Amino acid sequence: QTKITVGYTAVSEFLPMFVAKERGLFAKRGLDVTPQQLAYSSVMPAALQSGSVQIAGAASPVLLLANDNGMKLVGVAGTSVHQRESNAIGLVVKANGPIKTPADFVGKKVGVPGLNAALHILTRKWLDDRGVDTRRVTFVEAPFPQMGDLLRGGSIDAAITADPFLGRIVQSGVGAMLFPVAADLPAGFSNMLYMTTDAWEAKNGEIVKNFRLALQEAIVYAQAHPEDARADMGKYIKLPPQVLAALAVPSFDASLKASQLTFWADTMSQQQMLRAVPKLDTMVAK
Amino acid sequence: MNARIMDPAVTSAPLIRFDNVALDLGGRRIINGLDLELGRGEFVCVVGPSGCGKTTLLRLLTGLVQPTSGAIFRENTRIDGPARDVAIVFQDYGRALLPWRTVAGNVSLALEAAGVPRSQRPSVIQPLLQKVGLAAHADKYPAELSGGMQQRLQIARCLAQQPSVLLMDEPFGALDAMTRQSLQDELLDLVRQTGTTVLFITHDLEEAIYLGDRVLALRANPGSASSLAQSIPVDLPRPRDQLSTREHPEFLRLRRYLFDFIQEPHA
Amino acid sequence: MNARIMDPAVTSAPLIRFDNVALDLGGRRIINGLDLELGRGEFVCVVGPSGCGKTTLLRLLTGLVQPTSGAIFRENTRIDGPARDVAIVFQDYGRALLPWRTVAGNVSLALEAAGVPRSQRPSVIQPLLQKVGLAAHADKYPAELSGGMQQRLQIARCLAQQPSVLLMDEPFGALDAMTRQSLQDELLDLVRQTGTTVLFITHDLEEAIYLGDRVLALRANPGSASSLAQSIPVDLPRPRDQLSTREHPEFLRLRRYLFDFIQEPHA
Amino acid sequence: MSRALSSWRADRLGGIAVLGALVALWAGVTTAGWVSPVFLPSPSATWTALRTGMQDGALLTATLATIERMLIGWLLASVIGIVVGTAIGVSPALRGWVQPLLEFIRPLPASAVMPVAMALLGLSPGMVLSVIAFGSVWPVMLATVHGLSSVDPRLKEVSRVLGLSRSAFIVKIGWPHTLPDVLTGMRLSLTIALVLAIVGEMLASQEGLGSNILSAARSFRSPEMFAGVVLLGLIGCVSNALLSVAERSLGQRASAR
Amino acid sequence: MTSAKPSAIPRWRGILLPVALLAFAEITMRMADVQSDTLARPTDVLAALWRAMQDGSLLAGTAQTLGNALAGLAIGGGIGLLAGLWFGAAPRAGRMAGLTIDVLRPLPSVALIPIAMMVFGFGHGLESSVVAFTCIWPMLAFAQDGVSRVEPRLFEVSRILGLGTVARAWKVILPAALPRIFVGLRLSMGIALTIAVTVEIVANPMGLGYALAMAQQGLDPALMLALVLWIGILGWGLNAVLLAMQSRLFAHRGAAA
Ligand SMILES: Nc1ncnc2c1ncn2[C@@H]1O[C@H](COP(=O)(O)OP(=O)(O)OP(=O)(O)O)[C@@H](O)[C@H]1O
Ligand SMILES: Nc1ncnc2c1ncn2[C@@H]1O[C@H](COP(=O)(O)OP(=O)(O)OP(=O)(O)O)[C@@H](O)[C@H]1O
Ligand SMILES: [Mg+2]
Ligand SMILES: [Mg+2]
Repeated sequence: QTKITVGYTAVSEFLPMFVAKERGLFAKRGLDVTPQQLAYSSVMPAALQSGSVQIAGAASPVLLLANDNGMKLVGVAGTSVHQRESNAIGLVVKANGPIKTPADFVGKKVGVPGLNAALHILTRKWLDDRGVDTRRVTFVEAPFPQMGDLLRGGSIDAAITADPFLGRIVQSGVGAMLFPVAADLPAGFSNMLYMTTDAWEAKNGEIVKNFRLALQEAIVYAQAHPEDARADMGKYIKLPPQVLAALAVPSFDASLKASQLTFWADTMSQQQMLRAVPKLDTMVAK
Repeated sequence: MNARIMDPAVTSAPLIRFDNVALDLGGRRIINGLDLELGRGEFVCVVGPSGCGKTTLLRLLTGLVQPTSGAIFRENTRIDGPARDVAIVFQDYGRALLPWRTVAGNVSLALEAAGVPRSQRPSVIQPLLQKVGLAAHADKYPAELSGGMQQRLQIARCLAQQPSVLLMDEPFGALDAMTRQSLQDELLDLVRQTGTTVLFITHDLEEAIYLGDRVLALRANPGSASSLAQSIPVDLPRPRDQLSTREHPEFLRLRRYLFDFIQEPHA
Repeated sequence: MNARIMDPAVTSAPLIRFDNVALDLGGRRIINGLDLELGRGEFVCVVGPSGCGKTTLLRLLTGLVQPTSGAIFRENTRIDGPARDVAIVFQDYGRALLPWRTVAGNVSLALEAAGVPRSQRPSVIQPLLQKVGLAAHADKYPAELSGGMQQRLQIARCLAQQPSVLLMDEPFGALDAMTRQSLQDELLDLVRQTGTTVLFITHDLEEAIYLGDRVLALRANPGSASSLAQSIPVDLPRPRDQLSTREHPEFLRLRRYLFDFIQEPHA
Repeated sequence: MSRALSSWRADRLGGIAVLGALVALWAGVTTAGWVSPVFLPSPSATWTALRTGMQDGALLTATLATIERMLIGWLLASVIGIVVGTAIGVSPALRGWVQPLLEFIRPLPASAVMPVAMALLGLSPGMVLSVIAFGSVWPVMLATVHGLSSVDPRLKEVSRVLGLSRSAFIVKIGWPHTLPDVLTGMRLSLTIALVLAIVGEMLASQEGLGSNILSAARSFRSPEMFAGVVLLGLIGCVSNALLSVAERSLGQRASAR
Repeated sequence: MTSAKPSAIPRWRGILLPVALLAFAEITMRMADVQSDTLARPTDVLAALWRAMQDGSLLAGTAQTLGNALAGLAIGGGIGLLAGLWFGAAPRAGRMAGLTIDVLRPLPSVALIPIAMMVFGFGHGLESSVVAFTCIWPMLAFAQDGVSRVEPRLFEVSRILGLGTVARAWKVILPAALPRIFVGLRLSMGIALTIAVTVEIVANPMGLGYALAMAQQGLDPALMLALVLWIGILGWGLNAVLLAMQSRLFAHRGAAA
């Protein structure tokens, strides 16, 4: 049994890992995986570098940003790819507030869960596509759970949020989901992925392959037994039961292809977040 | 000698009265069964062995400490805290000065407390400093003064209070003979002019006799006896004079008497 | 009188030599042109008006302050800092004690500095406290002592240093006549037994004569003159005695002489 | 006098030498590659980032905004700290009432208080200021309380004997004695205010160095982040130097103890 | 003489104010019927605290957080204390180091945490090193200040007695500066707890801070606030321990300046 620790954050993207762990699919392949929940995915690169975790689950832009700044990370497996029909994310605006059209965002404050993180990039992209000058929109870092209170108090005018918080905000009447952003973005890009350092990957190619295989098997299992899978997730993500039950589950895909990152590479380059043209091929493990 | 305390001339209007006062400190009896009266304008000197409770007696009079039993009255009202017209020269002069104020500033403190307007203060401070010989050092800080200068500074501040009762705890202890004599005479002058009542602690028996109307001798470890071992009236004419008074036969007699008195043990 | 300093008996092996020492403090000349020699085992008393620089002189000898010009030698090596066998009794006794240590603990500090093993310390401390009359107060803290008791505690600590040079700045200033006399005699005993060299500041002229082999009179505001106004040898027999010595004609002569000397201005 | 002056200058040079040694150490660590440049950039990379940032002006604006926030929060904290500290210091009764509450809220981390503060006050600049004041008030307050309690008992007696009123005691004896303590407290508060100003900016996304540092950190742009950190050091250093000047002119008298 | 010591004040008085505040919060929240992911009613908070106590998670988290905070305090406080004593006793060294200290002091933990994580990974090392770094400064400032305000006569006494450097520091300087060092210690203690929790919230998956972040992300504001409350109680308790130590140590300091 090879012991590895995998960092994750509290989102349903990691459901296959929980299933693989609980159903013994890792153990079957000689992997003793310890999932380690972290509050913020921004510490994942440092955690990888220090060896505190061997594999880290984080949003795809983290991989590109780290590589762009000289830290060699490679993606080892995917979680899910974007689907246009998903309504797991959305831009909510203050109910009866000033924002009615994309143009209204100018001069307003928009809460994002992490600056320069995936949802921030997507929001900017979405606004860009609608001809809004994003430099005149203020983005504010606000943790998901606080977005509702901040909207209510008027500290922010809109927020990009995800389930289960999206549902809670809409259902409490504080905000209204005016823009289901997901539908307006191209399908097929990688949402979050599992990554590791290239040094570790080079030495542990076998483990990486087994890890991916186990996830793939877990995805098949989860499709067959959705209730069991949800129960497995409940052990790793602590949420009130009714919230857990209502949590939307994305469509999973453990195989990770460089092409799934092209959208990010283009968007981030466009937003001048990257200094060099990313070499996507080197960022994905074979 | 105790009869003197009962002397009707003094008791008729005692300014201050100790009524069977006792005080414990650190679980030990320091002052015991003290009955004492001070007349208005009287100059009383206190002598006694080191650690016998002289300082403690003075602190009782200021109201800074309260007796364990008995009571102290001033004009028939019980003393329960400091009054602005009771001034005290502390024995540890160095600690009683404000280190961040100059010589003049330290004297000024007393005037500020009494609400003397700023414009009038220099005209009070200057002569006082002159009197104690610090006029040339008005802008120095206490840390730049010698021990005797600090002591004189404290005296100046007390005089600035214009007290009607002046309590002095070895006020001239750190002064040379010359300075001491001139300050003794200054003090006598002041008392004569203002009618201040003075309680004056000293280890110098001659000084006690030279200055006082009466000399109190305290005993250490009073046990069940009274702390007051003796009260010796000084019947020397006033105004006193450094030369003639000190050669006065009564002076010499008292000196001998006191010296013999403190030589014998008073357990 | 200055001839005495040149007396070959003393100069042959002076322990301490001041060589044209001057010191400025706060931009003023405090000590000027001081030439002085102290013989081994000599007991020298210093008198002078308040603020004339006596304490400063002592501090120069400890090496705590360095002269502005000139130099001070001890056995022909320049004094450039404190030495463990030079003890000083500070004038402001209250400040020189560690408030967080008991009476015994304060004395112990000197022994700890000298590396005396813990087990042997009580046997040194106890007799010392006895000597200064604090044996019954060994467990008190300085804040619980009277002024005179603090002063005696400081003396005990200095003696615990077993100094070969003892510098004392009005060490008995806060003591009553009795305690003072007994400590004077203790001191003379100690000096006779150990051959300690003593520089002793006092305002009590009789004390200076009673104790000293020589009395130095300092002048205030020396200007261009030397700080040393007079050096008066005391030719009284030893061992001295409180009764007979004080009645010795030479004692009375010196007393008169000194008294007259300090009366006249020495600008 | 001149000797003292030249030794002052020597110390100043020595101080710069010590700082230089630190920078050299930093350079050494990064060239030896002990720490990935993603987390610790080399001094030269930081310097480049600092220069570019300063040239386009954005960094300067952010710095000024942070300084302003820091100063206001710090002044707020100092005034509150001195006033409350004095009240507690001279009144045992008041101490009994409020000290336990203060001691309870003192160890609450800003990051734990912030969500509550945000819920109550929103993301306003006022919220950031109150968090700064909240976090940096303690050194001043504790120092004031301690300073007042350490006034020599003899001086308290002097004030009673002279008949000084309580307020006169505070102004004429309490504060002058406490001044050095309060200045030490204020010095600490200043840096805490600076750190909290940037934390507050990060959490409440007010414009300033904090947002710059955060967004650089989130993009793994360590040179830009450390450019911000260097600026913080500079602000800390300059403000402390100014405080020292004020202290020296104020404490000229007090130092004569 | 009769000035009230803290112990002379009835304990209940200090409790009254917090209880009143909590009752006020409860009533307003019931009346306004707030629905929030960050606020909760005091009664719910107390219930959550009780649950956490019973299932042992609170105890485990407390042990980890306190362990890290105290370890960091010991290391950082120790360094600060030694440096403070040194700089206080040798002002020239203090002036030389001053510049560097002023530059380092405002270094924010966001810059520090990734670097500490490189070196230590998750766990005690990461957290206590960041805590240690921040605890250095208050300790240093107050120790340095404490030493520079020691009665100069006592320095002279120790020189005259010929005490060695260590003995001088241990027997004279340290005890004399102790009251001020305690102020630094109490401040550092609060800061240690604050930083430990912050590091746990942001990066280190252990202890109360991690539990707090998890409760927040797990949409359990009652538990989150319960943890905040508990951290406050911890800090209050630690401070009470320090105060008790202080009053025992300084019982005889009647004359100490
Ligand atoms: N705070 C205290 N706690 C316990 N004992 C004390 C305290 N203050 C004074 N004493 C004791 O009270 C006694 C009298 O002290 P006091 O200062 O009155 O003496 P004194 O007559 O002024 O002596 P001296 O001439 O030496 O100044 C001493 O034995 C001293 O030990
Ligand atoms: N730190 C200082 N700065 C400036 N002047 C000082 C300083 N210390 C002492 N002086 C001055 O030096 C002179 C001598 O002081 P010193 O303490 O030696 O006097 P002294 O002879 O011991 O007097 P006393 O008998 O009153 O103790 C005084 O005039 C004093 O003002
Ligand atoms: Mg006394
Ligand atoms: Mg002197």
